[in-house]
Amino acid sequence: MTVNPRLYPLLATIGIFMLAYLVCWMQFPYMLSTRVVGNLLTDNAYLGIVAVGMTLVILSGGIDLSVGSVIAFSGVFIAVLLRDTGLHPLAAFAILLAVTTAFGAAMGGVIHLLAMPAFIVTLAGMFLARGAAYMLTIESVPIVHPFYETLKNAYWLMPGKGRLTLIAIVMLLAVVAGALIAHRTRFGASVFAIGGGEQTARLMGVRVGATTVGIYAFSGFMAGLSGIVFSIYTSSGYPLATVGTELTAIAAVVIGGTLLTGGAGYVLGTLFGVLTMGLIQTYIVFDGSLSSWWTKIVIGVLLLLFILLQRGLLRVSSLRA
Amino acid sequence: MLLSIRSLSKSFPGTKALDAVDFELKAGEVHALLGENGAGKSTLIKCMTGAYRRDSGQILLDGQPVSPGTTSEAQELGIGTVYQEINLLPNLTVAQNLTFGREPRRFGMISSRAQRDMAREMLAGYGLDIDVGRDLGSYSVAVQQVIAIARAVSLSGKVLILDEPTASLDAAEVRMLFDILRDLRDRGLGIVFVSHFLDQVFDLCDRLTVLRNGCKIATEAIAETDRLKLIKHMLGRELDEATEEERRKTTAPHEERHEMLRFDRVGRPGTVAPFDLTVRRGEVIGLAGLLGSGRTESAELLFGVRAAQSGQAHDEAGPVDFSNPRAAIRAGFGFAPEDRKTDGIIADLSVRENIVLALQARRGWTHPVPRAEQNRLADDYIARLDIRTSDAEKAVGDLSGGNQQKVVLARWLAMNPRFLILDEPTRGIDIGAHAEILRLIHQMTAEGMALLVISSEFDELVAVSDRIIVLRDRRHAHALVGDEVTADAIVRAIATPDAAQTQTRGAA
Amino acid sequence: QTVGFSQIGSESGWRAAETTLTRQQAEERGIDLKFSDAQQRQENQIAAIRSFVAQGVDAILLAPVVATGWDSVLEEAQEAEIPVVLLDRQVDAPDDLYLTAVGSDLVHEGEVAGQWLVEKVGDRECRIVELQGTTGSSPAIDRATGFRNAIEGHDNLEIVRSQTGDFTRTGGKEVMESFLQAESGNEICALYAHNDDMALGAIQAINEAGLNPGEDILIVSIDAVPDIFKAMAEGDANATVELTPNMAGPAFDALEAYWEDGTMPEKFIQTESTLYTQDDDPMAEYEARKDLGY
Amino acid sequence: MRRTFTRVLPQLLTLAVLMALVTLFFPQFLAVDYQGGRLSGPVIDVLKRGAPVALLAVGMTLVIATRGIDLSVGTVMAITGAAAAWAIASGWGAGTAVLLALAAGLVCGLWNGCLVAVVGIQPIVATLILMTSGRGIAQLITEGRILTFNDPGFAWLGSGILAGLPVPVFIWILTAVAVAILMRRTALGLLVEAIGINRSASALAGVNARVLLIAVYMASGLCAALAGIIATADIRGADANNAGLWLELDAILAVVIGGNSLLGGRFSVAASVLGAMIIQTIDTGILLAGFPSEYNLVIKAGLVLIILVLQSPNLASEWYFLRRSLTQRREPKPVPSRVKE
Ligand SMILES: Nc1ncnc2c1ncn2[C@@H]1O[C@H](COP(=O)(O)OP(=O)(O)OP(=O)(O)O)[C@@H](O)[C@H]1O
Ligand SMILES: Nc1ncnc2c1ncn2[C@@H]1O[C@H](COP(=O)(O)OP(=O)(O)OP(=O)(O)O)[C@@H](O)[C@H]1O
Ligand SMILES: [Mg+2]
Ligand SMILES: [Mg+2]
Repeated sequence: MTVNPRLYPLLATIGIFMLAYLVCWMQFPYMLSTRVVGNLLTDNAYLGIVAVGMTLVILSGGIDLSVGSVIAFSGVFIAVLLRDTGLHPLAAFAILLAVTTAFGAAMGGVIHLLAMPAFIVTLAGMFLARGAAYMLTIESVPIVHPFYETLKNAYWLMPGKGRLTLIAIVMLLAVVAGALIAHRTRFGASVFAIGGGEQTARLMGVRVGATTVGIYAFSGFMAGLSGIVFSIYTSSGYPLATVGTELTAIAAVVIGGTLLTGGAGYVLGTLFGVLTMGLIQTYIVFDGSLSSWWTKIVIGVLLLLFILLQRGLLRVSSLRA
Repeated sequence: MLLSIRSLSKSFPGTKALDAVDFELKAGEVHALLGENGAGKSTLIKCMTGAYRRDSGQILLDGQPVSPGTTSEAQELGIGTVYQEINLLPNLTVAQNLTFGREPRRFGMISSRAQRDMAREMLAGYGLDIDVGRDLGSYSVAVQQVIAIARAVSLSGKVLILDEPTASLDAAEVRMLFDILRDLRDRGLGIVFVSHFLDQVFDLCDRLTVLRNGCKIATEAIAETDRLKLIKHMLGRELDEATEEERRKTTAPHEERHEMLRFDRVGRPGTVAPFDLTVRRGEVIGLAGLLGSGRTESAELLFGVRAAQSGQAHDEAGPVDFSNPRAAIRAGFGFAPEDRKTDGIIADLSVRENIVLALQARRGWTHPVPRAEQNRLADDYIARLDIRTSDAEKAVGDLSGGNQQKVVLARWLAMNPRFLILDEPTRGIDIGAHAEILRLIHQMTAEGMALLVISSEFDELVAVSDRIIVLRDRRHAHALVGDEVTADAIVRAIATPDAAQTQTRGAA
Repeated sequence: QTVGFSQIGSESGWRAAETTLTRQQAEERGIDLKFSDAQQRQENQIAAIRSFVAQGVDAILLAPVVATGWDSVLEEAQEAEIPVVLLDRQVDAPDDLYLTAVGSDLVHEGEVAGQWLVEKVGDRECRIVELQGTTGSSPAIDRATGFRNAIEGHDNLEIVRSQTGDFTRTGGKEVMESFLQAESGNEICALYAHNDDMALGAIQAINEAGLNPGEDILIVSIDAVPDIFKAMAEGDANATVELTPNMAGPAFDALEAYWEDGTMPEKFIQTESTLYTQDDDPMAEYEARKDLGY
Repeated sequence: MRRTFTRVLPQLLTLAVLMALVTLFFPQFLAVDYQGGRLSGPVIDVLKRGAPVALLAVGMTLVIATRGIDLSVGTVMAITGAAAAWAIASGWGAGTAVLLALAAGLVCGLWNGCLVAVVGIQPIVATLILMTSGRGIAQLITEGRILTFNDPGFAWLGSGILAGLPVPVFIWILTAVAVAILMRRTALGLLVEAIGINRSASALAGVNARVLLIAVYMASGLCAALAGIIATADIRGADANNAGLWLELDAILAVVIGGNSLLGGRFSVAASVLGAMIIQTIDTGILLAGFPSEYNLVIKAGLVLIILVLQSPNLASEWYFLRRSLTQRREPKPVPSRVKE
């Protein structure tokens, strides 16, 4: 059976991740413990969720720079809401998700109606969301609620003491949901179509406006969900949290094999992109000898290495085909 | 009346593209929409199908006023369309393109197996044997064109609109398409057909409407019109077709011409098998072959777009470097590519800037072409090639398809190359401009320029070429010289394969 | 012994000095230090601590980027019986989750600075401008609070303008320039900066505006980095409150005692917030500090 | 000249309105006084403080014209500043320090350009790599501390006075004028626009797209180096951690406020530097108006958004059709014909 060339970038991503894990494992045998695997999933849960939203945005040829700020805003919003009102966290979640989804939809609307580049609209969105977080509070607000305790302590103890936490499971579910939406619905098909060429998509009958609004609303929803997960992860809301997360998410999506120009990619690839970013972090912590500045340099170099490897693999496979 | 359009108008900044146009389409007819480049055919189609917002006018479908605001609304009304430039999405699979908007679903989710089945069903009858799970972009222009037609056909409950569907198809495919169209017509569909090939119009259509400068000139039954009358409608004047006959007689036999360039064993594995080519001053070499036979790729090798992995070139002065386009240009080559949208025009730049671009690139950035010189060149070629534009500062992307093609030609003529490669130079060009371009070819060769022309129209090739090379399966299989240069000979050369080899079409 | 150290990042010279001193201390005591730079991100710190736990280190040093949100990860460390020592900033978690916290009291620092100013100006009217740290960061919030506590009840002191300079020199300079425009320089009597870097930037701005920092405008700030002593020696700055970068020394002391026989240290080991003024031989202080990696 | 003026008219108007707005909140905004051989006043501050973003915007304009983006400029400022400070600290003198910084900027640009043009990595990702790791390189040079120096010559570049005005003002204006002339008096502008709109067609027409792309990123690196020199000279120290932090976003905003399309093609350097001044006016205005600092971001975001919306070409047509559809019956919506593929 021959492999469809469409799958090459995805396979390359997964292959490189496996290879990288192997290299890490040979250096630190402990890397293969369920504990490390569980940590990898839990620690990157919020990133994975937001990256799924980002994948759809990038598939449509857009970009969403606001997500990092939206995560911070979400945490602050929930924390303040729980502190100042007697709402149940679930109600707070519902309100928050409505707010962030509407925020995303509004950005999508501006992008479409005013034909403004997504980069700029979401950049303004990034300032706005963080500014809104500041206006709610400038301090970090702890979340104390019995329900949060339950959420925090919900995990499945894997053999070997690793924990598969609730938020990790939420992340995996988000990936599955994202994959189904992107690859198995008409909405997803429209997203790919817009990424392939907006004008063409329009002529093929895509409702570009509605789809654009939907895409950014989805990203806003995912950022809100990621904010919830992050607030569970840290039991607090902090307006300065997750600065620059949008760039990490974009990098993860790109490493996951999605083209930044839009129209080609897989949500599953994004999961591996996120895990790769997490692996780089873990490796650096395990190593523990890098100074602050070398940490930055090494992260950059590893990022470049992954991208080059991926391109190399793709070139080789396209030559063979 | 199935579809009637009353007094439809549309202006763009600086142009009145449609001026109170009426148009009527009956059920069960094929109606040709004709006109010069820039006459407004594509604009009319786009206004009809909701891709453009019209300024004024009425559209009636089955007597009911309709106003499709988006193309998807038009599709829901039963109007299927193949647009001229933009067809399908190269990043989606063939199946996704074909079923787009009507994907079969199970439990709300698209079932990709059912989708592929549906796609294969839609393609049945078009003689394409391709893997519908592959990206559309991996197939040739012709295959994509057939897929676009198949999609539009299946979308057209009542009306099917085809804007130059045959521009990149070869004769066999055109025949097959026509069979399908006749069948649809007999089933009561109304079909709008745009083409610059008048033979096809007379072969297929029942009635025709001619547009000129955005105005409707005439609607007539095919039976009541003839070629000359039609051309007169389109151009507003008679066309002088005599020149073509003249030429072959006036030029010297090609052996006596001065040899200018010699390519030895140029080739690239997986692209085109190594071939030799001798180019003489003032001669026209035609490249013939079926779609996918490697004509474009041969041209790309000669111009360095794809680096040749073997072979070299010589002229009197010694070896010639053609390893990349810039080197080839320095060596005096020129290349007007096949896909003008992605490889030819710079859409947002003006006509003037597009024309001087290559010249400027060769002179280097430190030696800007003076503005007066730029204006002179632009005005000169706008006049010589009859480029229809409001002025030289209009963005090329806003010109009609045929006029964009002329701008690309003008760019290379302005370079005055010694060896110019034209890949499908007359694709999408109207009959007046077609004659104009052939005349230009003659004029250029008379001044000593050598040409390599690729065309799917054998008659056109025969008309211009001194020599024709026939390609088959990515090999230069045959050369026809002198009296052998006839359309029949080409067809025969293509059809008699070297025993073992069989023709494959479609996926390369 | 292996100790994991989760540092916030390297956003300032002070932080770099803290890192340098921690490494030095570890080396002197023969401790294997695993260092992790979190690039200002709490999530990276949490991930790092979990990695330390997974690797089974003997103790963890944590300089928390923010006060909240550490409960669950600290619980995880506790379950693995790894003692955690907090450095220089407090957290908002039950104090049985960590061994001890070494640090200064940020509010107190602000108070020391404020008290100095109150004494210095006496009964004179004094219009104060304030250069705040990064909006939302705990030093910015606490140092602002402390300073306000100290000047409360002294009606002759008034904070007339307050704006963030993001803890940076450029920020300090730019914001000070706008203060000087907005309040017409001569009417400003004192500047309170949440860190020395901003004060140093502001000093340049004051100089360039043709005024005399240290005389026309009194300058008090916090941290005691080497450069501010140089400025004091030149008479450009008036006072600074020390925040020692040597948090690791007391932390390792506590850890070693704990490893040895399980001695539980105090829950909060407070470092001193010493006030330095121009009278404290600033040049000598500068020489003493300049090689600490600030 | 006429054409440039009509091109930048929207930006000039925006700037004027904005200045009027700031004057409402801070009446002395337009006051300028002259004493001790130098002009001073909020407007002069805007001109001076806007220098780094204006310089970055000049380079960024070229990069964006080729359909790219350069996220690394803020980091390059840090690297070049660190290099200059290091050179001075090692006793090499101001001249060498400036040359070293410029060279470092060029090298950074070359690196970005090669990743984009030769390796073929998408610009956002390619420059993201330098953006994250470059600050590490800068810290490596300064070893994490603020590397201070005392060289009056070098400091003059940041805070000196020439003919009554701060030196950085001259640096950014001269750079912008030089680049604009270079682009428009030679064919560079046309070639850069061509590769930005359609790279493959330009390459087929013989434009050396690869070299041009690299050159454009190098120009951006050079501009960032100038900005880095100014920032470093201004505080007489290289702050590797904070120099130029997030300034790339301001620079991109400036280019877009200048009416340049992020999709590449037509560009105007003059409009971009006006965009930078608009942003600086907002920043300075916020500082002068004296709002609490937690409002800074919201105010800035709000103003930027309003400016962009008002400048959006679609707004006019939307208005037109909205008004028409209120009077007439509903008509199909326009296809923005601007959006080309
Ligand atoms: N988006 C646009 N903006 C401005 N002018 C346009 C635009 N699209 C088309 N035009 C102009 O409208 C006129 C009609 O163009 P149209 O594409 O309809 O011609 P056509 O008959 O299809 O020609 P061809 O045979 O070359 O395809 C031309 O003069 C063209 O320049
Ligand atoms: N290695 C390949 N893999 C996939 N498709 C290929 C490959 N090589 C060529 N093709 C496709 O085959 C097509 C035919 O090649 P080429 O364009 O040279 O033929 P042509 O005779 O000029 O036909 P056309 O008239 O369609 O241009 C190419 O356009 C390309 O889409
Ligand atoms: Mg047309
Ligand atoms: Mg071809």
